[in-house]
Amino acid sequence: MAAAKKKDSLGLVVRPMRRTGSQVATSLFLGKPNTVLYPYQKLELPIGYRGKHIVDFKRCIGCSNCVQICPNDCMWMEKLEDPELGKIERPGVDYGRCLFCGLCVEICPTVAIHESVEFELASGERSRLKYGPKELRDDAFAGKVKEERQKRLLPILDMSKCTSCEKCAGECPEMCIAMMPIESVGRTKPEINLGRCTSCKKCEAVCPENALKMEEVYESYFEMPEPKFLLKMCTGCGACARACPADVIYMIDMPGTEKVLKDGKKGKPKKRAVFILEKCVGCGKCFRACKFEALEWPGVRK
Amino acid sequence: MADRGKRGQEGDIERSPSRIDSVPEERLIRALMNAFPEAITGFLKVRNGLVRARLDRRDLFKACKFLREELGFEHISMISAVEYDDRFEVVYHVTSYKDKLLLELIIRTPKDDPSVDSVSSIWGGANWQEREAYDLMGIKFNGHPNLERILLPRDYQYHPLRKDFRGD
Amino acid sequence: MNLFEFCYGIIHWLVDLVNHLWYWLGDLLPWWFGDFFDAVGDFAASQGHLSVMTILLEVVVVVVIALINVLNFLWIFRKFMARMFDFYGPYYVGYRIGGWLQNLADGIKLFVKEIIVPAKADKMGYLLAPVIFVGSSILILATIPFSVDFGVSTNKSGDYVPAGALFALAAFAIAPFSILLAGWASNNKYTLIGGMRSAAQMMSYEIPLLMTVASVFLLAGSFGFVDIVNAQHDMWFGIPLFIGFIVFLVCLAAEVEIIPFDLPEAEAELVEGWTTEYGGMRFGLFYMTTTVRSYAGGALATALFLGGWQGPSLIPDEIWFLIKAYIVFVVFQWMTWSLPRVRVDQILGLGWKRLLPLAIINLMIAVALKSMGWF
Amino acid sequence: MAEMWINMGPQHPMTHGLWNLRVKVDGETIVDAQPEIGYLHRGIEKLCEGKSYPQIIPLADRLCYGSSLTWSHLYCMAVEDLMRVEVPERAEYIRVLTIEMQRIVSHLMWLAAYAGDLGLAAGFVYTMRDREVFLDLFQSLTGARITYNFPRIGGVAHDLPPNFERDSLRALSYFEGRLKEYEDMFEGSKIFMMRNVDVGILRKEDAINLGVTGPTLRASGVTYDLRKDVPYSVYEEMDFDVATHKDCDCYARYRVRMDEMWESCKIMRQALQKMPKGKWRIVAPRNAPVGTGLARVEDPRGEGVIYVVGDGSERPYRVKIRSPIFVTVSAAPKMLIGYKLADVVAIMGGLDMCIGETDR
Repeated sequence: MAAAKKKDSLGLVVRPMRRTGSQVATSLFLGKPNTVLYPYQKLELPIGYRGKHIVDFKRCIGCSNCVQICPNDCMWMEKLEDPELGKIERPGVDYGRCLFCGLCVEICPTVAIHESVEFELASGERSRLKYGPKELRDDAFAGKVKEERQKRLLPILDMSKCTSCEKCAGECPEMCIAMMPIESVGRTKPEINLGRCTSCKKCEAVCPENALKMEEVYESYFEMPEPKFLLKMCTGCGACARACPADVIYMIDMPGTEKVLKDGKKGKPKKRAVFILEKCVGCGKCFRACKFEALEWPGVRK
Repeated sequence: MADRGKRGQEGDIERSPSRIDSVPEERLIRALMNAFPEAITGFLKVRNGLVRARLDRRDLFKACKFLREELGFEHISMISAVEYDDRFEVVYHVTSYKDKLLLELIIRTPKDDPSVDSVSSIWGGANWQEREAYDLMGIKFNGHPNLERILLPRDYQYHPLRKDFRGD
Repeated sequence: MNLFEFCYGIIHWLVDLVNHLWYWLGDLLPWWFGDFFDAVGDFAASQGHLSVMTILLEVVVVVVIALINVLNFLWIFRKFMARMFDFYGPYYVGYRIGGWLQNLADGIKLFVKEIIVPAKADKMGYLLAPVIFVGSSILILATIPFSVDFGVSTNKSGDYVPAGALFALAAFAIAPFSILLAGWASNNKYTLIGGMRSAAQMMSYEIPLLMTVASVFLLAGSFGFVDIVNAQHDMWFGIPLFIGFIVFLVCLAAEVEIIPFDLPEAEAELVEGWTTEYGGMRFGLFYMTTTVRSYAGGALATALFLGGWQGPSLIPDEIWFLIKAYIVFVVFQWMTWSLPRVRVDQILGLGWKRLLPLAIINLMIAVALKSMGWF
Repeated sequence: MAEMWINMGPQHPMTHGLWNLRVKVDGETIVDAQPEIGYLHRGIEKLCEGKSYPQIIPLADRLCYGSSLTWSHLYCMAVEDLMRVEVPERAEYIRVLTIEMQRIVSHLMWLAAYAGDLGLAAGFVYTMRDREVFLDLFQSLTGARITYNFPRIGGVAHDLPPNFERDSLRALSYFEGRLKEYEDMFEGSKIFMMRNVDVGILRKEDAINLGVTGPTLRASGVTYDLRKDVPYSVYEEMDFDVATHKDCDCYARYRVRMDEMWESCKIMRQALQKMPKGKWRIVAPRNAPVGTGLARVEDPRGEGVIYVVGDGSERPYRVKIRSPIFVTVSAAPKMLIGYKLADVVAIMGGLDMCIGETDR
């Protein structure tokens, strides 16, 4: 305000030139210019800069959530054969379309994908901008990324070991474990209210079969959809359990459904799927794998 | 948003004697009810400073003139057109600089005749916004001085924000 | 030995060499043919012909040196601008000499670009305009001597181009015509407005410019550069004619079209003004010529107001002259980058309402000084 | 010279984007003007209908390259209004901090472009250089320099990095010193004042009638700032003044924006000081209820409004974006007619055009 509308003739030339002149003097005698000589000097980028993606193959479970959240459809899942990990699916990124928005990093349930400080991705050909999973692989994150998301210790059920003894529900001090009956199986399974769990590990200690184990789970900021199971349509084929990347689905025998064979013996009982939804990452692979419309996905029709 | 609302209500209780008249939202609703008893329906004070009302489309021009000249709504913030299954809605957000009020006027038009009166002679700022609504949604504004496409090419045939428009 | 003697020696030696062959050839031929050969050879060896050829050679030498100098200027211009804007400037091309070769690289790049003539342009005018612009600008360089010994002179005694300063100013004033021509011939509204602005602008600054220069002529009593510089032996004209010097610099800025007064190519409103339709090497020539004119402006200011090549004889006169011209040039650039552009009506107002009265006052001061007998 | 139409645009140094200003000139004087837009229409409103709520946030960033964070913040506010999500207080403070930083960045870019328009090359470079200070801060906070994708429905993406408070206070004190220098450099220059004072006058009643908002409205003497008058986020807790000016000309617009930068510095300091501890983000629902959400913010360029209609699914039914510049451009002929051709750059530059949000 003070400098407003000065009416002296110095303002014509001298005052503006004083400002730039002092800059020349500063730049020449007191220091270096503000810029860097790019190809030879580079600025140090902060950790957390959103550049090229890196994928930790060991953490990644191949759930394809990153592919689904991508606003530009620039990611895809590629089937791979890895000597260490076997048959896996891992994401690839097309940098010709990538926005570098970081939503894939945020939604990843296991924090397996991250954006690194590498930014020199330009290429003369569009096809070279497609980076497959092998080019993105980097199994050591330490020091390269900032892991901001909180981990929580949560009791995760291994349904194949559970005997429905209900000891965990009795032990839980927060009363957050409820035994819910599994329809037409005649058993119950513990369902854990994750919001109230304090990670006290008592349920893990009390479980006689080691079916409840404390696992570290990353907190998610996204509300993910959960599959809705229709028992009537289920044929027990197990396609969903094979498709599930997070081991959420267990196939369990339904007692009393055994077919009586010709020789009077009982055959194998029918199976049904049981969902341990505490672990579910909401990817929808089971829904897509099911051929008998036994799974419903909120808001999506096949 | 909600805590703003709380704050406002506490203030209201303090000056309870002439409570209705000192609350600008209530004053606005009253004035409109008196002037257009039949045309305006569905009043709702959404939150402090935002009033929603539905208006019959025949009375739009009169109501807007009333708003501008009598109630001091000097600024038209936004004109948006929304397509529903059975109708178009043209939503006017009108601001009063003095009372710090935002009035949301919702006008319904049928699907086969999407037209409302133009308010660009009342608010100059409505001119381009009406052109935009015409361009993208195909709402006709009767009495608009220059109702031409504004964002899309002049010879474009579709109104892309309609739900039956496909990108290809 | 001055430049004339040097060039005269070269020309004389060359003519002698050729004439030896020539006469020998003439001897072989029949008598009537040989007589013709003799006549031509005599003409070639005559004083008049040698003088003309010498002057042409001098012009070439001075212009070439001045153009090499322009590379320096461009480099200083870019480096200075870079430092003012807090970056490095040319750096990699000619790494060891501070990026000096960058301009050469740019020139080569411009050379290989396609030559495009707009379809609806007036071809004649479009092609002629750069020739006039570049030619007239380089003509200025030929008239300005670097020192008593180094400049285009007409005889051994160092009698330089008579009325050289006047000639330089006249050559300076041709450019707006070519700008108008280019603007009109390009068949583009921006270039047309640019050309018109150039003409309008010339009206406003040319008169005060010439009036300040007139005061210098008055004090020096001559139109020639050497006499003017010699007259400043005791005191630079810039000191008694301080007002005139300022007016001269402002008008010169308008003349060379740098930023407070670069209306004909006002980048923000007229894209590139009158050069909009010129691309490739033509644009490169314009770019170079603008720098040539800046240098010529600096040289004129040096010769007319800053004592020319006069200075302590620690360093040669030519270097003195160049240093002064460089300083004026740098001040010009400094002004360019720190000032906004004025509007077209404002430059007219400035020219007629401010500069012209100041120029008249300056002329009166000069008359007073002359009549007091101080100069 | 007879009257003639000149197309200033779509490719023109004055436009700062892609639009076309057709001016009819008589010699150098403008007798008529017609802005034409639509060259950068990307159909963002339609695109939004095909994307889920979180996916639109990076898209909202692309509305304006100059102040991208303001737009994603505005979009998140509108969706929060639709979903009835309460944002944690720390997130609100981080948002205020970042949008004020974004306002400074945006105004600095405007100042740079404005200086460049007027031919003041040094002003262009210096302001762009000092903008980098804030871009570096943004980079350490969000990981990107221009399109941050930082606000989220129900909070912000990251907490402040460890040294952010120290760095931003340092940046602010550096910048405030620079701002003084700019004022000295711009207003101390007589030619700058000659180009600005009494150019592009937009009277108060015209400004109100034509729906002009933001600094342009405040430069016409109307004291209306959504941050003060309809406080959103935590602006109620902040102590700041609304910058206004009565001159109605280009200089007034320049002055209002400079004052807003000072006020933004003030707000940033307060936000840093009052920053509470706690969560910075909550889990937002995936699907929005049926209904409408509306949010208005004071964009660096004016009043930005987003109106979201939800239909119960994970995608919005309709998103309507009100861009301040869209309306302000329609008022351009009022300001232009009667001035010189060279004033076009001063007047249009003074409006701080951003075509990304205008055409959407």
